[in-house]
Amino acid sequence: MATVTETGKGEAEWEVKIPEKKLKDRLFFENLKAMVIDTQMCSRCLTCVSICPSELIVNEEDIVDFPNYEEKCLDCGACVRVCPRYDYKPKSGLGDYMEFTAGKSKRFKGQDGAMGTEFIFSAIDMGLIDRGLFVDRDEQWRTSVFHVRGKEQLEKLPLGGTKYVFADILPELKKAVMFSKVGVGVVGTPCMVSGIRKLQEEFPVFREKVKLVVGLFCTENFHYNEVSKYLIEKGVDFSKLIKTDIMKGKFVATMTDDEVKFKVSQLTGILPSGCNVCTDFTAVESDVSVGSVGSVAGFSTTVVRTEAGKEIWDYIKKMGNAEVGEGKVEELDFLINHKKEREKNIKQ
Amino acid sequence: MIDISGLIGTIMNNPVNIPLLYVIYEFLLKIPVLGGIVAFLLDFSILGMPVVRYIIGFVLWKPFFTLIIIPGFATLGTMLLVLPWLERKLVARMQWRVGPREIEPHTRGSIQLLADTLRFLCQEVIIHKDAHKHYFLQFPFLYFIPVLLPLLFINAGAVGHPLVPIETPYALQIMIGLISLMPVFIIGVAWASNNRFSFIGAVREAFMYFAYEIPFIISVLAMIVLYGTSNTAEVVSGVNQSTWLHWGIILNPFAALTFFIATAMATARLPFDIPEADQEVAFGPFVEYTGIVFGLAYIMAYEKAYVLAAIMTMLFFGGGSGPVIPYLGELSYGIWFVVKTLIILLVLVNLRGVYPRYRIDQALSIGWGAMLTLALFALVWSVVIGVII
Amino acid sequence: MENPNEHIDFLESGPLAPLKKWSAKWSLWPCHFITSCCGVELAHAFACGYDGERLGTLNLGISRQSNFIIVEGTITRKMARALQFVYGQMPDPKYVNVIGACGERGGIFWNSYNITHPSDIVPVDFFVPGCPVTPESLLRGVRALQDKIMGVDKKTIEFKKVELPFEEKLEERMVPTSPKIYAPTPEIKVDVKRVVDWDFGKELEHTLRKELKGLFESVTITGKDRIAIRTTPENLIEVARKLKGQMNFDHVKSVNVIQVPHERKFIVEYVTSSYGIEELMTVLVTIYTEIGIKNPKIPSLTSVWESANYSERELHEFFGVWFEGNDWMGRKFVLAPDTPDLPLRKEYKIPEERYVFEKDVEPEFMVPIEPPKDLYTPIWEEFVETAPASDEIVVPIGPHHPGSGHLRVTFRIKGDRIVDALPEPGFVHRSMEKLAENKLYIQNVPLFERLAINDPASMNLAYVRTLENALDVEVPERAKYLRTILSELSRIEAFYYDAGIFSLFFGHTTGFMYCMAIREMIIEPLVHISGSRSGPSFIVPGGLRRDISDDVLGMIDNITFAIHKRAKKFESIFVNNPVTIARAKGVGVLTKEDAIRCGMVGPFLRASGVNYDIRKVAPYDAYDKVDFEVTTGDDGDCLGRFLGRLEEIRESVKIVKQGVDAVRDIKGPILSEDILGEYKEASSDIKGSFFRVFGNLVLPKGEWTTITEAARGTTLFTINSDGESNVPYRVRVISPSWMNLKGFMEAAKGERYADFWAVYGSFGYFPPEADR
Amino acid sequence: MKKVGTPEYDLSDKLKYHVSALSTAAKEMALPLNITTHYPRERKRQPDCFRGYMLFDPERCISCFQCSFVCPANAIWMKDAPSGRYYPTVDYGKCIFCHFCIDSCPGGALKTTKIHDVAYKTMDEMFTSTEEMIEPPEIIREDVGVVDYVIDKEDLSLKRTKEKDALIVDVEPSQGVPMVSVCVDRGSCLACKVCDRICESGAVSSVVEEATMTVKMAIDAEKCTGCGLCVKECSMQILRLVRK
Repeated sequence: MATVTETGKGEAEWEVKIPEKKLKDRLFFENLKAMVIDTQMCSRCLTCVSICPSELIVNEEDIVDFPNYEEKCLDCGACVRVCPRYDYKPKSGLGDYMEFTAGKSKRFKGQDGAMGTEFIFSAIDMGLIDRGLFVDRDEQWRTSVFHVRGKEQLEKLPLGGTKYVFADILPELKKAVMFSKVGVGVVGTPCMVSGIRKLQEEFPVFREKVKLVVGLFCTENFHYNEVSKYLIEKGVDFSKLIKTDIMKGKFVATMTDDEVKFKVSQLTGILPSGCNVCTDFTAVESDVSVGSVGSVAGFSTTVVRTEAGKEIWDYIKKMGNAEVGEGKVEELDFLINHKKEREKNIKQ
Repeated sequence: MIDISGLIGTIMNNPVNIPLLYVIYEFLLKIPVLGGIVAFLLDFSILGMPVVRYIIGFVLWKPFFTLIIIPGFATLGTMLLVLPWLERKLVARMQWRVGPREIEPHTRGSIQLLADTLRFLCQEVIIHKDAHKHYFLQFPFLYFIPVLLPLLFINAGAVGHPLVPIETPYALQIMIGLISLMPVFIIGVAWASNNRFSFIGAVREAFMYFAYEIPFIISVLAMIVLYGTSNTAEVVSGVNQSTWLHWGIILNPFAALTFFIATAMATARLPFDIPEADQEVAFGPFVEYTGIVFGLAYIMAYEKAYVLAAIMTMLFFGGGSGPVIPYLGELSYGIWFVVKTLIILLVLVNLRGVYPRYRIDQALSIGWGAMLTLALFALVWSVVIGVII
Repeated sequence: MENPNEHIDFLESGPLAPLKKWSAKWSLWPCHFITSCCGVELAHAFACGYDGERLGTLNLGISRQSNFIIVEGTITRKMARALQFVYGQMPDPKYVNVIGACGERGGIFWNSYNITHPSDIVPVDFFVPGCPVTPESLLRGVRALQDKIMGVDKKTIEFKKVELPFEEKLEERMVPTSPKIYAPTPEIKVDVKRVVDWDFGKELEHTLRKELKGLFESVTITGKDRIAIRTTPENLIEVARKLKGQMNFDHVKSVNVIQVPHERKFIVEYVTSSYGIEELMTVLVTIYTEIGIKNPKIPSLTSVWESANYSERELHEFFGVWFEGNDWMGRKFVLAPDTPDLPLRKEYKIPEERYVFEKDVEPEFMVPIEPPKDLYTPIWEEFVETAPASDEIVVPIGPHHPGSGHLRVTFRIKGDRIVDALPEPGFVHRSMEKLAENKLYIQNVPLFERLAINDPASMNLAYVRTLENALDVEVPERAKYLRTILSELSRIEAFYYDAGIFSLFFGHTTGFMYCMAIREMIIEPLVHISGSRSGPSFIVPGGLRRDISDDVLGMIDNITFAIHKRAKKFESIFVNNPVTIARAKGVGVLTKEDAIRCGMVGPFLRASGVNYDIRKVAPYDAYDKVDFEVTTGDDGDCLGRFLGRLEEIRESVKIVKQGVDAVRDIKGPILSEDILGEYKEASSDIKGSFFRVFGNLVLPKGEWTTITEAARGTTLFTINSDGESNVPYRVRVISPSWMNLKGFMEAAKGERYADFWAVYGSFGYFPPEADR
Repeated sequence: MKKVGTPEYDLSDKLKYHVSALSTAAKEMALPLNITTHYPRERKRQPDCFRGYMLFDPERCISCFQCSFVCPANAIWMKDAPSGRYYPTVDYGKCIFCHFCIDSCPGGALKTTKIHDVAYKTMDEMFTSTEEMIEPPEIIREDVGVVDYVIDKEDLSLKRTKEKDALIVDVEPSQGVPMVSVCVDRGSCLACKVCDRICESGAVSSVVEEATMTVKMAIDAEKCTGCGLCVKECSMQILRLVRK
């Protein structure tokens, strides 16, 4: 139907503040490129891609790129405004939390407790949000983003579980926000969480619409091309692959008939540069952090941090959607410290 | 030795009597210069023979005149040019439209058929690879024989003034025999085409043939019985009367009806165009024919209709009888004959606008049932009427 | 090289050349090669309204004897073979005119996967624009060709170029993007629960739960008269048996497959209803189940409901879903051999629209690069091979046959009896369902109207009602009546077209002409209303495009009286003609049981004795306010079906009369305010605000099914919306002719060969409508 | 419910109907109810709302692209004129004459004519550029008369007049509803200036002040034609159309 609001609402003149350019007389994208991408700081959270009104993309080598930016860049500065690494303030530790616990969803089956999924769907059930963003994978474990509105959508999907591969969640976030009438819930890695917070800081639309951000415990993440090549070398058959995990310093790829194990340190060669400077393991800025470390097998460690997260966690408990377990804070220490060590990699 | 003078004598002594020609001749003689030329031409002679007079005489020689002019080829030709056009115009009129026109708006498109014929003539003739090549081409031409030969026996004259090329006591029998041959060639045509639809069409033609042929023959037989002769020259004057009250249709309407329906069946006009039903078997036997060969087949149906309508005029409508038009002499009979034939033809072809098509089994049951009964009744009726008269 | 035409060169350049040209000019005999909906206008051009025969063009049945093809619109991949074949059969010199936008750059079907360009297949002399073309432009094409034959080179239209205003050069502007919005990974829900005031529904839901205990996963009321049952593939057939046996759901109205690739599943649904029990007549029960996208197999319900048979075959081709138990799996039914595989899957993309002219960028058209090699899609081999053994012959009819239209039926004939008839639809399959997924909701209005161009308003209404149903729009009173009038006029139009074709199949051209004359009379007010003869696209969601003046209403009123004079003539010359009666009476009998078994719809169902008319059962628009009677018959033969429809024409005239009387007293808007929103000025004429009002329609999430009584019967539209995109996710159209095909073939079996055309005509089978 | 049975005919009925069919035919042959329009020599008069070829008035065009967007056959493509504005072109090889475009045109720049009887030799000719749509084209006309259908309560009859029908209709172009674009959420503005760059009437302005690093955005309600392109293209969807 006709897209018309009531007469009189809205304004004809307004001002927008744009950030300072560190490199004067250059386009904002050139700034971003010089300060973040070329300095290997980029975490590939894709917040910039999400907000760009023009054609900022992720290129074939999994690097943020803007082909033909001389002509196409509108020089609005949005990318610089939202980039969490442009003015990098590294966060680390366990962060503030309201409750440290563990859970196991009764409705969903995941690698561990499937609590990320549970949080999103409980929020949908509560009417807090009308969609969540999930990561789907195809047979080759290539990722794609999935907007979920109801749990029937997931029935025939191999969702859930850790992928250790970058997913382009945030570029879809703007779409989801624009389509959403109520709110959006997102599951993402710590860098994405930072990006979303930055978006929310800058733009009221995101503040209004993004109601739930579930952070995942993250040690590192890999580019699909590199990691898949490496895994194939190691003898992993993607068509049989069931799950991947990092346990006790070892990368474990479980297949239907086989298991491939090797030391994580072997992967340092292909570790993306952005992760090298990332110190956040527990997604400090999220509403709820979820991860496998810190609880018994089959359960997900759940760190409830904000009011919104608490509300949903209470709802989950009330409805009995999940078994409540016990979280052990001390088990996280090793990895938290391990990531904190990366602070030294930051060259300012 | 051929007796040339005797032959010439025979020819010159048997002319068609048209007084108008003498009137014209005398009128021409009165015009100063032209009269001289005409007189000179008529008197012009080689080796003592007035050639021009002989030529005129030959043309007016009755057997020749009847074969070539009325009711022969010239009439047939005109009929063939006019009839399809008239059919199209009249059916169009019945259907609230106009019919062919823009080709020559002033004459209401009367030369439409000329254009169609020329187009067929100039078109490629395709002999498809599955056809029996020789028969495929020969049969349509052989088809001419049974269609054209009956012309020799048609009498366009009236009581005492026969206008017939060949007078023979077996004229009607020969004509029926020839007409009965036609379906054979149609079936031949269909067989040579080697096509599913022409096959079905041929089967239908064969079935129809038997269904209409017997009532047809019996109805003619009834008239022969009634008139007591089968000589076409005498048939029209069979009961020796010339008023319309003694036309065959009054004396034996049952035979007339049978004959008319049989004509519709034989010429495959609606409601009996079953062998050629274009919606069902796509022109049946003629489905594979192209260009002028199809044109021939298309024209042939009208020739057949002309022959049958002529027989009908002779048998049931008093042939050429009618009031004598002054100055035209014997030609007036011929004109009456043509007019009657044309009216019958028009009724026949315009049935297309009135009736849908019967199914083959229904047509057969009409043929073997109603028509046969009617024909037999007509035969009995003829005997009764004949006895009374 | 030797000139093969040496001996006929005198015709090309000699003294006889002008004669040849002249004769060809005035004797262009088009062969009866009906390819799509423009055939309706072709009929008008050669009927009494315009009478193309005046120009010497006589429509002839057979390619061998004609020299001119008028390609009437869409040439699908299947039809392309026939076109090439027919053109090859014709003797030289031969000419081709293409009429209708579909035959040129594709028209509204330009990005369809199944159409080709006739100009790639045969040399074309003239293109005539229009969709459908008017008879006048068709004749203009013939005139232009006549001029061309005579060597006159004249353009039929001469444009004057005018310089565009140039004040100042604007700086380079951005170009807008497509207005279409596709939701990312949409949620497709078949059973969105809705609260409706429907007591019987609750009762029925309860009964269903009881009857199907243990077999279903959920039973949901999805709207008034709509219930969805979710079950598993294993239980599907048992649920169907129970529904049929215990609950008397005796036919399938629609079979549908929805592919949700991002959710890795197919949703397979059967929409069933009942002709047997009066309360259930309006109720549509959807049984659906979900199957994985890999190796999709599901038991066929043909054994329970035979009416699902052809739809299952079709969906098998479209989606690759394997219906176990249907004997046609793995074969082609609707599509041509060279149509892309599984075209309705979402992975198969059709070209996107372009909005900005770019030089040197040829738009991508989906046409086969080479003309097809094999001329026909093969007939089922067993069908042919076993024929000689039982002394039968195989006769294929169509798609180019003077009495076939664009359908191919292969007969096995023993003696003169049809033993078996194998239909082959799809010669006009223009892939409407796929195209609809790529057009805005409003753009689909003209698309679906082209289902049956001789019954446009009904098709238009059927689609628009689905949108209104979903958007919950109440149509203003005046518009309701006007829509009823339009739909009834369209019904009369369609029935007279069918009656004309019926008489033509009996070789009765006069009957055909009389019908076309009456149609011409009815088309006249339609032109005055909408400006288009047979593609009005006049009914839009919420009402009509503009108001109808009193003059036109008066004209319609006059027609309701004037129609009788000519109708009476038609009756005495064709309907009561003893030959017609002999041909049609007792032929092609479809008993009540057979009709229900085959899922017949519309007048053809009623002729077999089922009292089912959606206008009465579930009235829409103003049908509950007008007085009319449903026409049924007991005989179920060709004559019964024909006379029944003639009786319905009388009822329709009655409705139109009442409608005109009523609408004169009702003043007010003709467009609903619900849909107009801010643009209230447009309530009597949408001019100026059309796109603003309708451009961004978004249907609420869920599945929307409506049934509408079009002229030839129930038209079912199922639209699946994700609630976010402004294009439908999936549209399923079940047109009446498609549902009637099964019964049509059943009725033809056992009859004589010549009776096939009586049966064909009596079913009013319109291939463009069936093939979609 | 009405039952329609197939009648039983006996011989007398059959004869009666034979006679009635034949007599109807004879009657029609004598006094036909002819309704034929002799097309090339005369035309049928079409109503003013007839959907035919379209004419275009560049003065009224606001380059809103709506005609192109709404075209179900995608026959209308916008082409940039020398002035940089975008004007519609029509491909009559695709056009289905639904005239959704004319109904959509908010400025009334497109209007219909009664021209429809046209034939082309090639498909390329069918593409009609903007320049060709401004002045009425000339078509071959062989008509000397015009036919009106007169429908009264008795029958349809034809009224023939010796005159040339005017093919160009003069209808009042629609004014449309005057709209203007406004911003409803200034905080979410990216200052990407897409609205400025897409606006052809120059109503949207964006001024970058380097000193304070602010962008001043403004929509001039006077200049704004309400084409709605900025609303459609705004990536943050913060613009709306409201009544002027």
